[in-house]
Amino acid sequence: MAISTVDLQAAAGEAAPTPRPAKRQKFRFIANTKTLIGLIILGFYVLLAIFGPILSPYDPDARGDVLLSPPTAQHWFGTTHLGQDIFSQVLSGARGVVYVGLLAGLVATALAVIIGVSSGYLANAGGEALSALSNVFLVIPALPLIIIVASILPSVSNTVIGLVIGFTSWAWGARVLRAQTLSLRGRDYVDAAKATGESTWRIIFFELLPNLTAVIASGFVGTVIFAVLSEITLAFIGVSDPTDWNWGTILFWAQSEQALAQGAWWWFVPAGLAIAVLGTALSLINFGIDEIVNPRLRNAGRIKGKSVRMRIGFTPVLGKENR
Amino acid sequence: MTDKTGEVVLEVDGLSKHFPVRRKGRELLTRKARSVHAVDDVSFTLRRGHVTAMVGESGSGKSTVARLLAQLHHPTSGEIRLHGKRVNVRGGRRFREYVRQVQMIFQDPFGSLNPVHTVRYHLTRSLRIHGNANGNLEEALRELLTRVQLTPPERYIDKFPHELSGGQRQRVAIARALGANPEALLADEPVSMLDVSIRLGVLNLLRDLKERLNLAILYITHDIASARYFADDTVVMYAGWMVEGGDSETVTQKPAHPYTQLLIDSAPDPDRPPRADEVGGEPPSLIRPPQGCRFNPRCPHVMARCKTELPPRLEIGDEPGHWAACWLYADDVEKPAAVGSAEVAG
Amino acid sequence: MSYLLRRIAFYVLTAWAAITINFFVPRLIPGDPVQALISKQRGQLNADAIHSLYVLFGLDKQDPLWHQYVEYLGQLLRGDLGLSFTFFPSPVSEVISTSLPWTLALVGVTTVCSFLLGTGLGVLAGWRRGSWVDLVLPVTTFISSVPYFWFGLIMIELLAGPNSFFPSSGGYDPGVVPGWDIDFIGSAVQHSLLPALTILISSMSGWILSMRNMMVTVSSEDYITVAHAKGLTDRRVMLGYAARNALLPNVSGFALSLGLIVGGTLLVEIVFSYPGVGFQLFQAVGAKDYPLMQGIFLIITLSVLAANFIADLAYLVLDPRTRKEG
Amino acid sequence: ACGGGGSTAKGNADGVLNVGMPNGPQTDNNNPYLSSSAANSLGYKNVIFEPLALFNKVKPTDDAKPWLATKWDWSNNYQTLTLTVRDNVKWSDGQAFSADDVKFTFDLLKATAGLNHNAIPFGDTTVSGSTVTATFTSPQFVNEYKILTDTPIVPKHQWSTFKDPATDPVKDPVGTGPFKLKTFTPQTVTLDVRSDYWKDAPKVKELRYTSYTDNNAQATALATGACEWAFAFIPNAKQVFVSKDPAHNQLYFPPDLAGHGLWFNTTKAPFDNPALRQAINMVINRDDIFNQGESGYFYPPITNITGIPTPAGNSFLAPEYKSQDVKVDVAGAKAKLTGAGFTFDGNTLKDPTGKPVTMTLSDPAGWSDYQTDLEIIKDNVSKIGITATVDKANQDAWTKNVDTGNFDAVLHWTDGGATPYQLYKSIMDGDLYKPVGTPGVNGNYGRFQNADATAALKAYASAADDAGRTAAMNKLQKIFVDNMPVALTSASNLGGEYSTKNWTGWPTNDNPYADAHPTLPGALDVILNLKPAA
Amino acid sequence: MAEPLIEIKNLNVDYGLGDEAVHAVSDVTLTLNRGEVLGLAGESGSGKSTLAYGMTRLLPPPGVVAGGEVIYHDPERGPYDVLSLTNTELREFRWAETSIVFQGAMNSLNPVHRIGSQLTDVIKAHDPRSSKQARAARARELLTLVGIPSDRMDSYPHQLSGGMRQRVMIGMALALEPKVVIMDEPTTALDVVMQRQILGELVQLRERLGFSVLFITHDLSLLVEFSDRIAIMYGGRIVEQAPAKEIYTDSYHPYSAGLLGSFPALRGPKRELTGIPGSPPDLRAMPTGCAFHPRCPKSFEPCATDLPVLGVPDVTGGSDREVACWLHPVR
Ligand SMILES: Nc1ncnc2c1ncn2[C@@H]1O[C@H](COP(=O)(O)OP(=O)(O)OP(=O)(O)O)[C@@H](O)[C@H]1O
Ligand SMILES: Nc1ncnc2c1ncn2[C@@H]1O[C@H](COP(=O)(O)OP(=O)(O)OP(=O)(O)O)[C@@H](O)[C@H]1O
Ligand SMILES: [Mg+2]
Ligand SMILES: [Mg+2]
Repeated sequence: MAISTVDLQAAAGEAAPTPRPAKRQKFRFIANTKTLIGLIILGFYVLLAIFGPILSPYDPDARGDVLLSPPTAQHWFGTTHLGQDIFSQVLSGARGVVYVGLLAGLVATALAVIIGVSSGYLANAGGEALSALSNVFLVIPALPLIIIVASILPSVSNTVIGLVIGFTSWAWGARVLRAQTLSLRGRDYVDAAKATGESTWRIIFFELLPNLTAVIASGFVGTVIFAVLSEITLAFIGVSDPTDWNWGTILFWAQSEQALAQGAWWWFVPAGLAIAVLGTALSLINFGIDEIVNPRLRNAGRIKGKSVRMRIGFTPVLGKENR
Repeated sequence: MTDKTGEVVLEVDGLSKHFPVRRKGRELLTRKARSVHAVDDVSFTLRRGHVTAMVGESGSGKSTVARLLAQLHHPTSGEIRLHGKRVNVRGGRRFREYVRQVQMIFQDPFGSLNPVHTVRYHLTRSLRIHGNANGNLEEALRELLTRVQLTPPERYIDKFPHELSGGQRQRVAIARALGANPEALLADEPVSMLDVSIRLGVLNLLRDLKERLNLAILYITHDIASARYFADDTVVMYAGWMVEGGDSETVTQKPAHPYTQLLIDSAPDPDRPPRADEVGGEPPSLIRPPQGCRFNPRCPHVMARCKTELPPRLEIGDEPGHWAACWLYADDVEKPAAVGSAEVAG
Repeated sequence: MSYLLRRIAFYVLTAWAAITINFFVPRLIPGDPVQALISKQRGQLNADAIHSLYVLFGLDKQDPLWHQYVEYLGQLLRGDLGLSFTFFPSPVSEVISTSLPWTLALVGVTTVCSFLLGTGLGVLAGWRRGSWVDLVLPVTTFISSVPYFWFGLIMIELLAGPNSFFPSSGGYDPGVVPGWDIDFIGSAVQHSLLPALTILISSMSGWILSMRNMMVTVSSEDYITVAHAKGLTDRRVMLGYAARNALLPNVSGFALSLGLIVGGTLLVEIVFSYPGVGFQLFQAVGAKDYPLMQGIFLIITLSVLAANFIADLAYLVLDPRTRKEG
Repeated sequence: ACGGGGSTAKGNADGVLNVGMPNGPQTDNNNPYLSSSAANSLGYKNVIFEPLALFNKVKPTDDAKPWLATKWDWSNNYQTLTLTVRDNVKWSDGQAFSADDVKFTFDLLKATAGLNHNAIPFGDTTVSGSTVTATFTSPQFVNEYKILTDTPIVPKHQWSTFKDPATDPVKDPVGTGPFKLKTFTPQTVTLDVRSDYWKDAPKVKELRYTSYTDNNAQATALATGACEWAFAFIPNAKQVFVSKDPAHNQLYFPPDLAGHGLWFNTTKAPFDNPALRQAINMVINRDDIFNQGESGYFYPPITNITGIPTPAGNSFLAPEYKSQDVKVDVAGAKAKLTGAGFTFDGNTLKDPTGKPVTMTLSDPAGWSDYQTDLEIIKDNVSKIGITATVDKANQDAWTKNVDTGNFDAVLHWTDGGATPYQLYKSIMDGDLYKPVGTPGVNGNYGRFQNADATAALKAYASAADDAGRTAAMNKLQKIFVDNMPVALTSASNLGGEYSTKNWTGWPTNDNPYADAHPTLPGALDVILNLKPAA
Repeated sequence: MAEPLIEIKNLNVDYGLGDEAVHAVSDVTLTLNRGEVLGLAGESGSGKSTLAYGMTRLLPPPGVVAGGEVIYHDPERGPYDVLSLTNTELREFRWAETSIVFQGAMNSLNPVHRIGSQLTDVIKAHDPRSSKQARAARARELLTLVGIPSDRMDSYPHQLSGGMRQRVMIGMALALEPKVVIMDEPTTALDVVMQRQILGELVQLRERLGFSVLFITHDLSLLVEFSDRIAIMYGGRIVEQAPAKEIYTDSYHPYSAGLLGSFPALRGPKRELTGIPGSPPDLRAMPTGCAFHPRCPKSFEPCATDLPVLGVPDVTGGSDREVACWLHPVR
């Protein structure tokens, strides 16, 4: 009201260099506390993976004099039947677990996405072939196959384990994605993209994929957990990188020495919990994915510290004092 | 450039599309597959620098025709010719080659924009794919948006579809099709959600493009008045059939087919006192379309023949090129030869 | 009709590919059943026994691999799965038929329960996004990220014991003779509680997670708003509209997991000494018991394919848009 | 299996003995000659089918107890066996046992290579009355145990009806033993005592064999008392098992004449150097291996320098080695090495060519006791400047590597028998030698080549008298000590875990009348000796 | 006669919260009388849909109702504010009292349910005791009402044409015979015959059942023909409202006049269409004063600075007209 001279042109919005309206907050999903916590935990694990071996107070292999001792000031997580320091083993073991888990998760998710979405979208023989491929992989029981593959290979490194897990566990995700793609491919916007002249792979990756992110995200979380569990299971039944520690190796030793029966809970518990916390972190991160995936879910937020819960179908009414 | 005006871009000949209907338990035994006869024996041409309007009943197969032309559906029979060459592509490079020349604006802007992409993405893609970004993408984007009166462009460029009103979405869809710089544009009710003033702007824009770039436009609409103003030719569809065609002014001012007459009569007009006699009747089922002329159950002028024989296209004679598929205009002496060949669907 | 035929051909082809892989892959493992047996016995089997074992297993004459393969396919067509090495000379079919019911009962019931529970919780978690129900997910993921053998062992340690209600291993009490009587069934149920709980808890969060994510995606669709506008009860909107549409990926997942039931849950069966197929398979892999491995792979293959087929059909029923038209 | 306390309480009152083995679910197969049968893997074949005579494996030099044979004689340099079979023995289906059954059994094994698991070279067998005369194509001194004790006699009247005895599961086993099959489930097999057994009726009225899926389940069952007798490796058994009921839970693990040790690849430098092998043998801490790896009970340590387990093998020891025990002697080892041209570069051992000595110790990951042992050895050899790494190989890959000689050093077992012959044979027999890279070795995994050793082994097996055998055995010991192809660390055992809560009369270290392994023939003797606890 | 049914008072609707919020509807005051058809027209993007969804609290996030009241005069329970209903009350209120046809009607059907079941479940939700047959019969009746052969009951939405889907939604809106029907561009995909037929049906029904309609459309001729009163929105505000005929013959607000000058006539000679120059206002950076002034051919001083309020203009004639324009100062 105070401004009396208004540039008509500017008001019409023709020439006015209006500031780029509310630039998209790319990282706004971090604002979600749950996601933040998840990211922090994951970051912590990644740090452990990088620095764990350096941080460990003892050589995880080194035998000590204190056999099977409960946690003490010297040995935070106690010792094994050979007097090895379990805390050091857990620290050193993080690398293998995180590396294998993420590697396998990425490989499997990538394969699942590529094969699943393509086989769902392509209505031709190629699609059928891909779908057959995923069926074949689906029927080959993963764990025995991993055991078998691992035993064929001359040496089993973490990379190999990760790849093997990744290459054997994508089929499930592919199948689910395929099914979901089948129902997406009839959407108008897919047709529209096609009619615009998008190439098939672009439609798959840029039109369909973002709409599948929810499925992919849960698939990824699932696969990483599955990969970590597989790795640990493998180590538990004796297939692991011989030069490296991972939590499965710890559990392997604990189990073969019957730690629980001996009352050596400290040998058994930390590794299991560490895995569980990793899984939880991933599922916490998943919460933030909603908002990346679905632009319509963004913005639900707070106004001056007071949180307003946006609910579809029940639009919030702000109290008059908010105006 | 201009000398190309009138050149046929797309030609449709005897196009039909039947959608199979799923049989349910009991019907599985009878083994007779049913289908929706969405489009039957449709023929017309799109010429450079011409706008062909397609009006008609809701559900009469207009969108299906557009989708067939865009190669998103594949015809049950009949053919589509682009520059005289028959096309039936299902994907790949040939398909992209085709869409470079033929673009489609979808009827439903709520469905045809990908909810996860911004306006910028949609438009950028269309520009990029067809190599129309030419250096300054930002500039091209701004220009596209300004063309469809989404101004200031900055305000819309980074929005997601759900943040736009219906009309705004429709304009994004138009802009997307324009970004490809096609030869033929299939516009399926492109302006139905725009207010009249913007609608006018957009139609003027299309007309301008048509004239400058020799665009061939198929303009599907329910707004017959706009067809009159904007289109050179108009065809009328009823229950999957083309029932009348001719230049727009004639079809709208001197409709020949009883359905067209009904259509024109029904158009809202504030100047005209509301009529008392509403023509009733229900649109026909496309699964079991009526025998003979599909309009016969509702037609005020129905004759015995209408119930058995399918009328061929008959010249009206008042204006060149004006025709209607109605026995009213049959010269009784010469029995149309086409009747025999037109299969009576049932 | 031709669609159905095409599908059948497709499945037959897939089955053949899977069977072929299942035939060759195990044979790539170095070693043979006899060596495996000797290693397993670690010296308790005299070196002299080796020859007799080769003769016994029919491994003394070296058929070319492709020959064995053709023979195997022929056997399969005749419905003969061969003789198991580990349980020589019991036919593979017999070995499997003693362990399959256990697995089917334990894993089958728990899979169904876990799917129902998980999906139900997922529906809630997705629907009430942003409320306290969000907590369900991290908590269940926490539990399910625990390796389930670990979880099982801890449960045995904590819950099972000499005087506990929960037995720590086996499928039924040693004294009980299997049969359809109350004693046996009671004992079988009692023995299945802990393993079932382990599987349930550790597999549920997957369902929750995927269901929740789909719910979140679906709940921003227009038709949900319309459903609200229609004044339908919250339950109806949640179940009939949102969940119904969000269910699709989970349904195919579920069908798949039904197919995997017969594969058993290896480690749970190992940890709880449960007499199921998973354990059998594990043993077979260790013992290079090709016929048994192949037999188990075969039933897994067939049931997964069947489940897949069901998943396809379920999708057709559940999602009209995926039906092929035109 | 080990359900609540119920089954434990029942134990004695009903005369039930609960036996367990950690062998996984079983199929209904009672063929005593198939190692895959339930009868074999749980061991109940021993109480159904009986041997001709029963040797005590714990004291291999003791005379055997006559069983189905009342007496036997070897002649023709152990190539002819003359037996007299017991009369008044009845098969469990009521038919009389006769010499024909013995002949039938021998002929069956001769004709069916698949069943002849001890590879006994049977010749012709004849019967006259209750006397059986069996011939063999080579001297059988070293196989006496296998023929007399490890050859269960089967009924002709039943087995001759089998189409293919080698693949017959013998669903309805008929034997001369004190028990007969009552019920079979994949998890538990129950046997009833026979009323018409030819010896005194056993006190145990019912035997219940439970198959646990693995050692852990087995250990739990033992600890809870659900299982009263088993053979399984229990880490820290003292705490996990014994301490649960110190008064009753017993470990009885007498050594056998078979060993476990670190096999060197004797063709591969620098392990082809006996001095290095001897030095390594000198630094291995067998006590740690016994106490940490083998939980202080499972595989008793081999202390004698000859690698012969004691006390079982005491009588075979050559006088010069009788009291030569290996002790950890780092200084001595170093001296030995430097004497042989090795050098020390600081803490690193270098071989005579100047290369640092490193070694990869490998064993399958699943064998946790071996793995622990390797960790200990790795630690031990570092004392003499050797850098070792432990490779937890996949079992199949490992088996293949051992088979083709592709390794530095592995922990592996040897064969065993009633004399140290089998042990030495499997280590040093040149006839078993296959060059590195050639698979199919059956012993001599270390690719040891020594003509003297091969000759001595032959001499032992075919010696005409004890003196000849003693000479050959002493020679073998000397060759072994001088070459140390395997650093033997532990003896095999014949033991078991048992509980005296309900049953007493078990063999003990003080009264080692039999071995205590539920699946070995001695089990029969043990079961017949059990009495209800007071 | 003019008995108010819904009174919207100073309704404000925003997208987003705090400073980033877009004020899509500002200070709208509008009354829907019992039994009348109120047409709402206006610029595309001017907030018509937002107003309709805002007053029924159906805005998708991040939409929020930032203030105002929506008083519903319930014939039985007396007036109450829809904006302060609890969720349960709101659910009961919906469809039974106010039904709504969404703008994207073609998209607002659930793709996995047959249209028949989508029709019946709303009946079931509000009248759980009705029999299944009765519901099916009602659904069939509704489909016929909107000109869809009842053999399409078992079709899935994707098997219907755009117009058919719209008609299904219209039919659904009438299912419970509500007091208010809000229709947001319900006939964009309908041919004029069908449109006329359905609207005719609607008008008849309205006369019989006495409900009111809030009709949003861009088709002014349609509005003039079918509605009693028309309100014109521009930039989030109502700029004019008047009886239908009057606005057509004599509109006060220059924007309304511009609109009327833009639509093509079907009959008679083709006339020159003028359109409205300039472009729609930016809701984030609204011009001061009258939002239309930058495009207004008649703008003068106060327009640029002072916001004209909606009120009965100071001219002779009916007092049932309101306009927000400095040309027609409020009486
Ligand atoms: N989520 C959102 N965030 C920001 N702005 C939004 C959002 N949704 C809608 N808008 C803006 O609010 C304004 C009003 O939208 P609305 O849908 O009410 O328009 P309308 O009058 O119905 O237009 P149309 O006739 O084109 O449907 C539009 O300018 C639109 O850009
Ligand atoms: N996938 C399909 N399966 C079955 N029937 C279909 C399918 N798509 C369209 N139809 C049917 O085809 C007919 C023509 O539909 P189309 O969408 O072309 O109509 P339209 O002329 O565009 O109508 P509107 O003006 O209402 O959009 C309709 O009856 C419709 O139900
Ligand atoms: Mg259409
Ligand atoms: Mg709108």
